[in-house]
Amino acid sequence: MSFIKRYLIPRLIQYVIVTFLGLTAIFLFPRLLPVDPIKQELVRYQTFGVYVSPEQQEQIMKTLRQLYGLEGTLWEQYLSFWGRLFKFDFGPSLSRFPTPVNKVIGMALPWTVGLLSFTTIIAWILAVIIGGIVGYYRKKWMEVFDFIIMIIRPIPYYITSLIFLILFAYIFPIFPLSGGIGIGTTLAFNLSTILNILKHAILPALTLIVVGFCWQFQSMKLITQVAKNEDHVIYAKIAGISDSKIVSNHVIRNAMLPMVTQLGLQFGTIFSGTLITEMVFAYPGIGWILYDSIMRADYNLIMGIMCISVIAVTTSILFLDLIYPLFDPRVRYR
Amino acid sequence: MRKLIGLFYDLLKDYRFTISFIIFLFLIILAILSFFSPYNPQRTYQVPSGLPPSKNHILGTNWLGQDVFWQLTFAVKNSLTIAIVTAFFSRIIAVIVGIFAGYKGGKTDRILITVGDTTMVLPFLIILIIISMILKDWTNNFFNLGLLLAFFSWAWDARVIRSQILSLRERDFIKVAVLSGMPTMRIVRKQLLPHVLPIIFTTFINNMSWAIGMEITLAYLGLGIDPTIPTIGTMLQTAIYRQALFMGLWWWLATPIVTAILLFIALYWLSVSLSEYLDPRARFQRVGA
Amino acid sequence: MSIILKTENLKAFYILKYLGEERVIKAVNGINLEIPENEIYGIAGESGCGKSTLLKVLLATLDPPLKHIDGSLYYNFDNNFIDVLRSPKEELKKFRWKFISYIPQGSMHVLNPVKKVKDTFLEFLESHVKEKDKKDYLELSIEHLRELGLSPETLEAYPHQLSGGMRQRVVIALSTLLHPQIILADEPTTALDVVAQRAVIQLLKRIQNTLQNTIIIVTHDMGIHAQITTKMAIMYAGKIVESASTKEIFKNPLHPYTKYLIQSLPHIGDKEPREGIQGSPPSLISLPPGCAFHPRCPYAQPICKSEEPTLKEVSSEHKVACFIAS
Amino acid sequence: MEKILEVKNISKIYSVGSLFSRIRITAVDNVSFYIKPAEIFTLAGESGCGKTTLSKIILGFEEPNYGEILYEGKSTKNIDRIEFMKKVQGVFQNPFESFNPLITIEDIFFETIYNFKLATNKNEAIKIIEEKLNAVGLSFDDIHNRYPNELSGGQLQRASIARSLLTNPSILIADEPVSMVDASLRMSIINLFSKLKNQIGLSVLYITHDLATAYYVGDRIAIMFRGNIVEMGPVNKVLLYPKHPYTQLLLESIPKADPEKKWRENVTIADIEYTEYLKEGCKFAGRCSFVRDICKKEKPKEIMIDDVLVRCHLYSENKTTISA
Amino acid sequence: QGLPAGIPRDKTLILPFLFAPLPVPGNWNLWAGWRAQNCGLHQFVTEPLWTINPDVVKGGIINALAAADPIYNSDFTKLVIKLRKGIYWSDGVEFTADDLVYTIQTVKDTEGLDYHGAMQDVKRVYAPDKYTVVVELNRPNSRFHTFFLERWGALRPMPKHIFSKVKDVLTYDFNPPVSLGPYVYVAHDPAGYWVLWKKREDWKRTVTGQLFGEPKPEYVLFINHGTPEKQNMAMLRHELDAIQGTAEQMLTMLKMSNTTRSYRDTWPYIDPRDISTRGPAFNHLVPPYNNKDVRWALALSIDVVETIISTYNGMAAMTPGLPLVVGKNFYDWYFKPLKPWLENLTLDIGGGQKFKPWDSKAPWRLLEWAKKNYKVDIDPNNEEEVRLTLGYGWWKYAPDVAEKLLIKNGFKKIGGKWYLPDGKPWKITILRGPDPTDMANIFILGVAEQWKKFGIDVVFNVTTAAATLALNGQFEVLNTGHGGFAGEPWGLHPDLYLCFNAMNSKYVRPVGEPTLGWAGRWSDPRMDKIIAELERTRWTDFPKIKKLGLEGLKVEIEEMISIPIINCPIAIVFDEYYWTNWPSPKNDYARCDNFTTWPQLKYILHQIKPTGKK
Ligand SMILES: Nc1ncnc2c1ncn2[C@@H]1O[C@H](COP(=O)(O)OP(=O)(O)OP(=O)(O)O)[C@@H](O)[C@H]1O
Ligand SMILES: Nc1ncnc2c1ncn2[C@@H]1O[C@H](COP(=O)(O)OP(=O)(O)OP(=O)(O)O)[C@@H](O)[C@H]1O
Ligand SMILES: [Mg+2]
Ligand SMILES: [Mg+2]
Repeated sequence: MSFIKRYLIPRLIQYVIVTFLGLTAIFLFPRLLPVDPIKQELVRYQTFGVYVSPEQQEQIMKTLRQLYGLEGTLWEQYLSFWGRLFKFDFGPSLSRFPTPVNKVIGMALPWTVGLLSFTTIIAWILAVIIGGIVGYYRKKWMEVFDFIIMIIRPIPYYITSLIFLILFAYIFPIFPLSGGIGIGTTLAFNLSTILNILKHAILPALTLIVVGFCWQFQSMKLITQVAKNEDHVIYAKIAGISDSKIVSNHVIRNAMLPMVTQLGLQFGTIFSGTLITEMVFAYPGIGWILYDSIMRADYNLIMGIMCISVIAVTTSILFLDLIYPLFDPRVRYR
Repeated sequence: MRKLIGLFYDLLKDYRFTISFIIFLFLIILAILSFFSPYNPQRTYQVPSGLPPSKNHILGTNWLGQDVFWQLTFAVKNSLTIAIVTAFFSRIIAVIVGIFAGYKGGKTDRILITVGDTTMVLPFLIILIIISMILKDWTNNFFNLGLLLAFFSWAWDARVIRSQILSLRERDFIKVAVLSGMPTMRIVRKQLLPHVLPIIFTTFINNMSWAIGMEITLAYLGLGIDPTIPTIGTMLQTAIYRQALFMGLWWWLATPIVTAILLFIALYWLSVSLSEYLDPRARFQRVGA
Repeated sequence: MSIILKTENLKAFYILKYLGEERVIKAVNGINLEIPENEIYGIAGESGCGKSTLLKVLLATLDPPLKHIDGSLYYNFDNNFIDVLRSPKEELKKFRWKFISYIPQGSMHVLNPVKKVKDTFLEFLESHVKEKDKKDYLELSIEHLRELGLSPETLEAYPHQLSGGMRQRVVIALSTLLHPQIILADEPTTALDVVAQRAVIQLLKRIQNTLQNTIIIVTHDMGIHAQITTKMAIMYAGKIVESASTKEIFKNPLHPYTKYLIQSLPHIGDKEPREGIQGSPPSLISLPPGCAFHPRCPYAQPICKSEEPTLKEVSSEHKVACFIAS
Repeated sequence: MEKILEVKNISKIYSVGSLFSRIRITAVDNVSFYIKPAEIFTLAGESGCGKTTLSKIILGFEEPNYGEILYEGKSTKNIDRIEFMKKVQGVFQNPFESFNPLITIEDIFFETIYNFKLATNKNEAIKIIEEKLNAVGLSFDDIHNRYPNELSGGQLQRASIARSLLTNPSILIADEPVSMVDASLRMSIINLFSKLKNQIGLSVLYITHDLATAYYVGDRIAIMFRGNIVEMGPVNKVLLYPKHPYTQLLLESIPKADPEKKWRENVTIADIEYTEYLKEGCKFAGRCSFVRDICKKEKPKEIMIDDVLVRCHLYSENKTTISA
Repeated sequence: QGLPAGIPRDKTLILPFLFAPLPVPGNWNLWAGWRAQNCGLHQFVTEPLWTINPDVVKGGIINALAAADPIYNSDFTKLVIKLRKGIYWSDGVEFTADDLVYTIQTVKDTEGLDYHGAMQDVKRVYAPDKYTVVVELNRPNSRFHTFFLERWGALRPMPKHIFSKVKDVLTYDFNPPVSLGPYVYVAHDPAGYWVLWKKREDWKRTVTGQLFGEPKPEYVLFINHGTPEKQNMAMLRHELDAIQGTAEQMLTMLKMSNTTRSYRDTWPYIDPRDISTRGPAFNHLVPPYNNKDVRWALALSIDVVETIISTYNGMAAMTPGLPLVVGKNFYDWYFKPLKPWLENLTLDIGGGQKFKPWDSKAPWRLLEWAKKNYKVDIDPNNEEEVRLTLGYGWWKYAPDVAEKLLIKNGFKKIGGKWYLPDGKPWKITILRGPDPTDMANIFILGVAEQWKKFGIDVVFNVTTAAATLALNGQFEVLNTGHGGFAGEPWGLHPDLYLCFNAMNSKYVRPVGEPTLGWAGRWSDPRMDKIIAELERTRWTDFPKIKKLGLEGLKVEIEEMISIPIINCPIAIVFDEYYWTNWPSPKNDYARCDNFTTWPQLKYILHQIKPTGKK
């Protein structure tokens, strides 16, 4: 069928190529790091005061090199990387040896994905709606709102989160200072645990939403300002269609289209985007683990996480591309 | 030239442009002042530490015995340098890629856009961290850090430019240019470039604020530039890590934050007012009477 | 025969600022019009003379940079003349579409590309009609569409799936949805081929026949005026230079410009050389002094260069603004 | 019989369609015609029938799926692009679009001269430009240092024609050159074409849907419908004695600039364009008042009646059939 | 808020957890790979055989699981370990010699386990009875037992009854862990930011219980709040009982809350007695730092008092020698005998001139300054108190002498800037890590400032790869954290073998290759001799150990192999809201950082007292 030939296949090919290139880049980058995972490990023993005698050190280096699978040429390692990737096995984490990478990721990923998919989507929806409205009406109080957003947006993210923390965890101690789950609580599937988790997620989520919202709000507003001068909008206005309908049916509906693509890319920040959140809120997640693994040159873990990241992003873009025709009937025709 | 002055005069009627222009001017003056600083920005314990703003130290001094005002002048200069280098080089890449992908189409288009897409799907903050580690000595210099940031910020704008070019390509005057025997390169340079100039301009400004933001984030993580070199990011990082907030040295913390906000507002308003002004539709409407 | 809409010395200019200087485009520059009920009223004139602007003003939708400068516009609403341009904006809303509707220039692009035609119809209905009457109106509009040769499938289509002529007709159908007393049609057929154009024009005519209302149609195609309008006005550089019944205009054009318009049209079966009008239309920013047409007028007299002719009645209902003709 | 440009069995297929059902439309379907030196050949037809596509193919902006274009008997594929453009130039519909709004008008004139190496220095170039501008009733001063928005549409269209004449082409492809020009200026451009034909022996492919002007200046005319030429011949035969029902409808639909002569009956048009492209037999069958069964099943063949070519089943029984 | 119902705040001690988050939350197998141990893991789960005494004043080594000192045979090839009786794992199984034998054997046999390398020396290990373990060695080693001697880390016994049933000891997660210490695991954060422990009901059957009695808190919670601001907020909310951080953080907390206090009530607040030093170290393979005169010149161009004041508000104790930490024991063992030698130490500064660099009075100058700015209650006449609080003394601030030393070596000073003998401007590149709150990184700023003042350009190479680069010798000047390899002595035992051994000439590697010894790549035949001598010296032979130590220190100091400046200060704040009786100079039962990271925590928990506040 020519839909498959013309629409699906090219996109799938593009998807495969981009994913392939992305994964290759991910294989190569960490190996260029000036940090050596084994030496890094050794130094950690020393820094934390575990005395390692020189003889012992030599032994550790030899054993670790073997255990970490860091032998062989780059090319051999690259081939075995693909081999393992297809089995979805990234080997043991080097810095958290001998825990398998999959396990490390498995423990952290749900938190990140949970927090981020929620906040990304909420921020996006809010931005689309409010950005559309503000972009369209431009009333006085909206200008004020716009101005506030403009001021909040550039504030470095960790300052924003710190302010939230001081406000809602210190001055008004409504929310916990840190963590993803209450102290002494073990993970279980019951109402009180879920509530507990939600309570801990509110502040991080709030900051992520505020920051995400501010960014997207402004692009939505700009898109709207262009969209509201489109012929069909002016026509609807002349025809006496109420403003609220114009905003919802014409302006937001149409300006949303480029925002859909942005949403896809937004998912790309999931993995790097939570790093600072996790640092500030001591929140569980993959960001810190990734950061830490870079610092320790934990190739396997870096690759594991980044592979998931790349695959998640390309897949979500592919997905959005495939459902894009639902949003834009013109694409269906082309 | 007269036209330029006229354009400027006209832009000044937009309050956003005026305000942002004044802020910008102010920051540039700050940056220039750095050349007259009585203190070496990387030296510490030059003045008594932790003094609140006063006549001698208009923005007070920090815990490291540095005059916050004079630190700021360097920070502004350095951050702007990074931002401008980033914006400049990423624009060059974006324009070349965008125009060629859009104008040549076909294979060229697909290859360039694929490369661009690839850089977009990589978790770039992470890659940035990795690269800034790999190229440690190399990124210890504003210019190189700018180049590095540039490498990660061209793809999206290249796409925007490409789509513009795609629609321009279909317009009759390009056909006329082809019929007048113009070679591709000249068509690109003479016929297409002027049309994408407004986008280049506004994305330049947006890219600048992105670069400043990235520098701040990298500094927070202790990456990027040598932390003893003042930039808005490193100033902020030191203030935060050295407990300026709890020590009550608010001037130390507030200075980089307020400067960052001012700078972002200026850049944002500049970009908005310019893009409104340079919007081809608006522009042709204005000219064509 | 009563007047449904009239203007008195109506002036609306585009005021633009560019490079620090102000430019005033006198697009509607002292228009006096009286449009009777139950007519198809044509306005002709060449591109850029202010026709579309005039329609925008008649519709009372003046958005910057277009500014109302002077004069008045009256709607005859239930036998009251309402000074529309001086009424509050909210009040104007109730005239829209119910009293006066509009077919914009380039209607090909006025339908929301991401919505089905049906949804646009429903939206228009919901905005103007109370909930309970909605169904009747929807039926009516389907009826309309059918009459206009549009199958119900059209309602299910997206705008881009329709041909240009089709979209134009959908927009026409939209404009007649609430049976307005006045329909303003701005070049409803440009960009259509002759067959589609014919279909659209015939449709408009039929609509007028059924509704017995007034359609003001703007086009530079004299053929169309000849085909459907009953009265018409000729516009030149923001002003009405001649107005009369259509037959009168074609039979006895008085203004030199009108004469050119009619005589320069070639006909099939007639290869006799014809000349276009010399020169080009004046810029609306800097109009020549006196009669705006004088630089191109072969009959120009000294007075034409210094004084502005006003619209004067030469015979019943035939008015012309020319020193030579009157 | 001399042919300066020959369009031979050109077909262009676009594919359009929805997510799940893509269709191919034949925008230009096996079209053949030729143009003689010093001839104004008109290509007319409703909108969307493939006229612009054809002109793009001739000018080399689109690749045809089938067929070829011959210039003086040589396939364009074998002619150097620059050489070809020297001989075949184009004029476009919208004069405002034909010039880059950000560049002075004279610039593209100098570009043409420079790229085709028509002059060795600037003065010589200005002389050539002046000459061509004079031919269209403008002077160099009119365009010197001016931007497109500073000229009127009529002036621009003349300038656009003047530019295309710079290389001394032997044929001009003019795609609806007057449809965007003011009514009062239209005639002067039309007259310009016949003047150029008579004075310098220029051929023009005049694409329009304005049959009155086609009759006024044209020598021969081809009527296109949905990608096919349905009738082709000298203007006074085709337009005065139309044979194809579609030509008849077209002629009848021209609004007569005379309030006394009004249309009689109503016409129908197709609502969704591509459905007509998909028709198997005669594509006009759905709207033809003379429609018969065969029309819906079989494509009509080309028939020559004297020097007029018709593609209609009405004429197929008693006349000689020329294979397509 | 914070604690769940059923865990009363007043019975819970909440301590910071410094190296958070846990790399693998839920994995308590501290024998395999690095685990963040200070979350309670090495405090409560394990017991060492021997440990250094948390009581710095008393000092010495405590016999923990071992009942006595190690017993070596004469040629150090056989070691007998006597074990304490009546110690039980938290699951009720008795701890016996089998556990220790199993541990040594398993570590020896399993690649990837910590101390696997060290245990290769073991020929045979067996238990002649339930409470005795005999280790036979392949080669003489008088320090073998130190692998089991806990300072910060050690090889501690595994529960045989659990590990022997496990298929793969390496990947086993030991969850939930079984303790030898007085507390047992309750719950942990899935993100690894907190771990909660509960007192064992049978705490009497632990070493702690036997030696020190009942620990006071019912629960101990280790928590990390992420950033320092959040620690502060937590303490202000009384959700954290101790904070160890930067000097600023300490001052902030003292100012912001009236229930907080530090080790001292008045300036300098800090506890100066960590067992590591801070200061720049040189790469002895890179000129001009391979030149002793240059190193001395760099030392003499530092005004130590000014440096300490500017970076730490004077709140640090100065020390002139690399492993010479500031503490009562070291004062007696090494500083006192060293003092006359220091006073007579003479440098040849060229032109026949001599210079005595030792500045015995530096701490008093610091004190003078402090008195002008702070309330101070240090008796200037009590020499020992001054030296143990503010340091032993340092080198004179003598830029003029430094100048002479440099000029003697061909350096030139033009326009206030120094040029290398080859005519190039002198630019020192200091390798350091990125963490701006790291004491070493704060302190080095002050040092750099001194050198800049002296006319040398200083730049930093700030990189997260600092550790690797240091190991590879890819640096000129290094900002040492713990003195690199050679830094930390046992502290409470005079043996300096492990410090000196790192400087063994056999470990020096060229730049680019990772060294097995000290990153600075210094070596000296005199030192090699001392090392060999120490290897032959019994661990308990204090006089000989001290004599050799003193000799080594003299060599190091004379050679100025690196410039240690301060003893790492412990900037700590305690909240007295729920718990009091934290260590103070008058109640000096432990070094303060035992409350934050050290495994000896379990031995001092009986000292703190609940306030009874709810
Ligand atoms: N939004 C606008 N801003 C500035 N000038 C405008 C605007 N719209 C129209 N004009 C100018 O006003 C004049 C009259 O324009 P208008 O569209 O009314 O002409 P028209 O007679 O409808 O022409 P056409 O036949 O091309 O539709 C023109 O010179 C045009 O350039
Ligand atoms: N790039 C394209 N992709 C798909 N379809 C196309 C494309 N270009 C043209 N078509 C279709 O081919 C057909 C012929 O188009 P073309 O522009 O040649 O018509 P035309 O005769 O020039 O019409 P008009 O009178 O409106 O200019 C139309 O149905 C059009 O929709
Ligand atoms: Mg108009
Ligand atoms: Mg066309």
